[in-house]
Amino acid sequence: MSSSPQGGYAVRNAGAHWAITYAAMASPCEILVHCDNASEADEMASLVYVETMRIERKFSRYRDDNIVHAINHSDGAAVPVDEETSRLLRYAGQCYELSDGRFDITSGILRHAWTFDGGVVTPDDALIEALRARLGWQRIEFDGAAVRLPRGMEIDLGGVGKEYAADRVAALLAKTAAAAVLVNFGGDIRATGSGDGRRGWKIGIEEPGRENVAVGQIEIAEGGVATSGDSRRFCVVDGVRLGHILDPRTGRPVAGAPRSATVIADTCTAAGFLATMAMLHGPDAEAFLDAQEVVYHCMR
Amino acid sequence: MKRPTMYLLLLLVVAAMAVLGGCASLGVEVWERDVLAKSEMQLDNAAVDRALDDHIYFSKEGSSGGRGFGGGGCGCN
Amino acid sequence: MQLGAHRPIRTAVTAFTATLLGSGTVAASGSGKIDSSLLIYSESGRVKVAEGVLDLSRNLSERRSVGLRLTLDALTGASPNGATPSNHIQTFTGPSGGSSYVVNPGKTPLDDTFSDQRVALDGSLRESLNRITFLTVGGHLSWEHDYSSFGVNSGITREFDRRNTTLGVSAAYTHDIVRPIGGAPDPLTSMPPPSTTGEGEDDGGEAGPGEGKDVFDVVAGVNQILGRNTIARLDYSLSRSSGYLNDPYKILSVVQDQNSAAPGEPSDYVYERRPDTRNKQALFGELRRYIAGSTLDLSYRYFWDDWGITSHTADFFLRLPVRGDHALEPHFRWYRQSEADFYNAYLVGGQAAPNYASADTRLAAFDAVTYGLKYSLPVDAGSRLSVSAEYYKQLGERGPPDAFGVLRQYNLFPGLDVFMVRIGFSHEL
Amino acid sequence: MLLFSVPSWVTRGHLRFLIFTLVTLAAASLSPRAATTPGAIAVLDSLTGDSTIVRGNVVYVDFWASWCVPCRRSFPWMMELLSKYQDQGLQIVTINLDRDRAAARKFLDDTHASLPIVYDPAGKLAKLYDLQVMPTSFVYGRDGTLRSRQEGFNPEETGSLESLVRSLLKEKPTK
Repeated sequence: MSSSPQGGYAVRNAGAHWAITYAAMASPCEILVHCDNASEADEMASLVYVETMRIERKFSRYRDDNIVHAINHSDGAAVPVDEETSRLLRYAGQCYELSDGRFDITSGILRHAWTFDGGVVTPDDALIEALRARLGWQRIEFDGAAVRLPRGMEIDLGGVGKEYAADRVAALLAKTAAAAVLVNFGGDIRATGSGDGRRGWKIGIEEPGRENVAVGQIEIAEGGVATSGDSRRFCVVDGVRLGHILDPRTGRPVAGAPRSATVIADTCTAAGFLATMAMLHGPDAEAFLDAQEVVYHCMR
Repeated sequence: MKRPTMYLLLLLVVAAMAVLGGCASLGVEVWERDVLAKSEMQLDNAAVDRALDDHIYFSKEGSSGGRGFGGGGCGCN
Repeated sequence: MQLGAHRPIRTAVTAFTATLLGSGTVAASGSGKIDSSLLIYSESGRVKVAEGVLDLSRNLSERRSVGLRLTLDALTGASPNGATPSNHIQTFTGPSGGSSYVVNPGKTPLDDTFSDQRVALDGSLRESLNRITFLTVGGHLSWEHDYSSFGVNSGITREFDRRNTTLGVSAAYTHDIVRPIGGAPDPLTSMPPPSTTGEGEDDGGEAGPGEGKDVFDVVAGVNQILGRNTIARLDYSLSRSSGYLNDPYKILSVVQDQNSAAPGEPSDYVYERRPDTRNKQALFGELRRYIAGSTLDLSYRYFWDDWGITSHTADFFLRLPVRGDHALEPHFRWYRQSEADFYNAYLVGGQAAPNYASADTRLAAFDAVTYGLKYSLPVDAGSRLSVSAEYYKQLGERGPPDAFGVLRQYNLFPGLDVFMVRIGFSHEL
Repeated sequence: MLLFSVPSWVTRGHLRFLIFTLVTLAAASLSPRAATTPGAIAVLDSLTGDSTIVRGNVVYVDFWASWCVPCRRSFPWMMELLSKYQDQGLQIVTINLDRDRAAARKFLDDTHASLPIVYDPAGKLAKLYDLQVMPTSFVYGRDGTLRSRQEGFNPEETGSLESLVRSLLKEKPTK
């Protein structure tokens, strides 16, 4: 997660709506709003830009001045957390339980054992085992007010942060403006406010590897869309192509997963979790999503 | 002053006893508090306004006070 | 409910994300409230007050909440000093003794040397002992340059009969210290004439050690739900004050008698004297009813004390919903009080001096009315803004029936016309 | 009140009044709780029209209304509870007591709730269950007997309620 150092946002009129664009959380961010004039759009732009940057600063793993850094460098000591961080950690714990340990915000350290640049790799089993001994949400002590990580462990909220930011920004705009809003943070999407009989937003789905070529289209009025999977990030082990989704229970990439899974749910955060869960189910991704009775799109 | 005071006290006590004695027709069930749960039906909903009023009238009139505590509400928790 | 090999987790995910995002009103569980208000108070030709209130309440846990209220006000302008109008120019000594002010013929004597700032802090802690019993303890502090006050209070309420009835008692103790400018004057002695004041302090100008006043209050009351749309309450309160109860800045004119050369013209001014105890009691009844979207509130207070004052206060509020969540609230208040036993618009020279005497119009008989209109609207989720305007007017007797001479020419009740504007903002945390 | 010594000016009448109030407050705290209603589950059974929901399962019955703030806070927790234990045989039935059905729907939209609902706008079930507080919930064991009556919703007490549900789920289903 990093933003352009100079920062800033752009606002332009895009026909029926206004488009606010900026770069944040390593993604292009675009927000479409229905409003009357440029000054109103600009007001909203500064609001959402500030909120996005706030969330990025607060939860980025790449900074040394935030709560995530404090927790990861606490050296075994308990770190008191604010209410928002507490809610995120609680949510992360619930996801861990719900996924039977597949979704784990402590699994980020496995990146030391894998490189997903499309090359052929030979897994370092000893390193994987050593890293696996240093992860596991169940080993974290968290009582809602403070969190204590055993030495050597790390948390990474990157798997939740972008979707959370999209939902937060959409909620912020829904509070200030009644008009319809579409928030798109690099493919993590949240739409609000057009549930009043107005037509929904049309969202194109890109084919992995071919940006700007839509292979499908979905329409949502209210809800979230998120995609898990990145066609450019994979490795080849014993001639098998493995995507970058790591299963913390094995320390290895999930075999047989789709190249990407796109899920529509009530919120972007829920969609993101279900999409990631689908990927973690490997060959059963579609069966898992069928059981959730959600609209989805998996690419293989 | 002493006599009327005693009668008024007695009146209040009798009123309180009548209420406590279970005048079953008074009052509503806890699930019938939809209206009473509204903020404008809370007797202390304009506490700051009343405090300002009290301060004004206290400094301009010979009598003051008399208003007690809030109550009623939604019957929740 | 099992479908195939995969457990449906969507319900749970929806619930978890709803909690995470605080969506809906799940997070709006009432963790606290901010209430703020600004009052501009303006008497025509006299006192002007600006008063701000900031009130914070916060739930610390399921059972405990705290409240903190800060009040700031600033007062400037003139106030009647209690003396009667005259056909001649009157000169009075200012409270500090080092200054004087002049009142033109025929005018109600006003002391325009007033200017004061007040800071008050109130704190309270409310704890539920169980679901239906609540204990409150609180404290109060306030400072002015010539007056300070501190107090403690505690109360308990308990609900009965399926929570239809709430009974409560509370008690408060307040200790006030008055440090009049120039010291507390000796009651019923003459105001020092302005001519004797030199550069230094005169004998009354020394700041005294401060006079104390203790107030003990008890309130007992019952709240009763009368129906699905109606709630009522009845409170009885008892208040006992003792100590320095005089207003050190109020005087009485001692006028020349009917047979003198200038009947009714002042020959002297003396400081007022009130009893050093006061027992006040009040019965307060209130009825609030919800009628098809509107809320009607009627209340009545009967007040009596051992100074001989009885009063009736009737308040009427009607909250009318306007489109959206806006509301319009007309207000009407009517007030009538009788005079204190020792109220005298003036004293007559040569007659036996009474034990107690005050010409403070707050102790006179008068009627008062208030008309008000308030408009409130939501400005954001959980926030409301309100603006109100009120007009308050006091109407009293011109003078006692036995007024004579020059006193008959003038209205001895100074009257009061006040215009108030209030802006309020409240926000649910 | 007892923090203060009684000053001499307090007349006997005042004292009598205060003592009366305090004694009444104390006496009321000693009165016994109303007994819970037997057989109510059968009524619920017939109302939901689906006896399979109730029989052999642990049933959590929750009375709520849209205007009740603690009820709002209880919904996410109930949904979490259901998602954790429904495959072990937990059923949750919520009974809505709103007069205004639209207000209830808005509440459900706001909380994203998807729990079974019985509408009881006239409060017949609430009367039968002798509700004293909103919300109130009842937990029935697999044998259909009432095991717990929970008055109000307090997030601090959800842990013990969850362990109760867990222990009831471990009981043997009876036919």
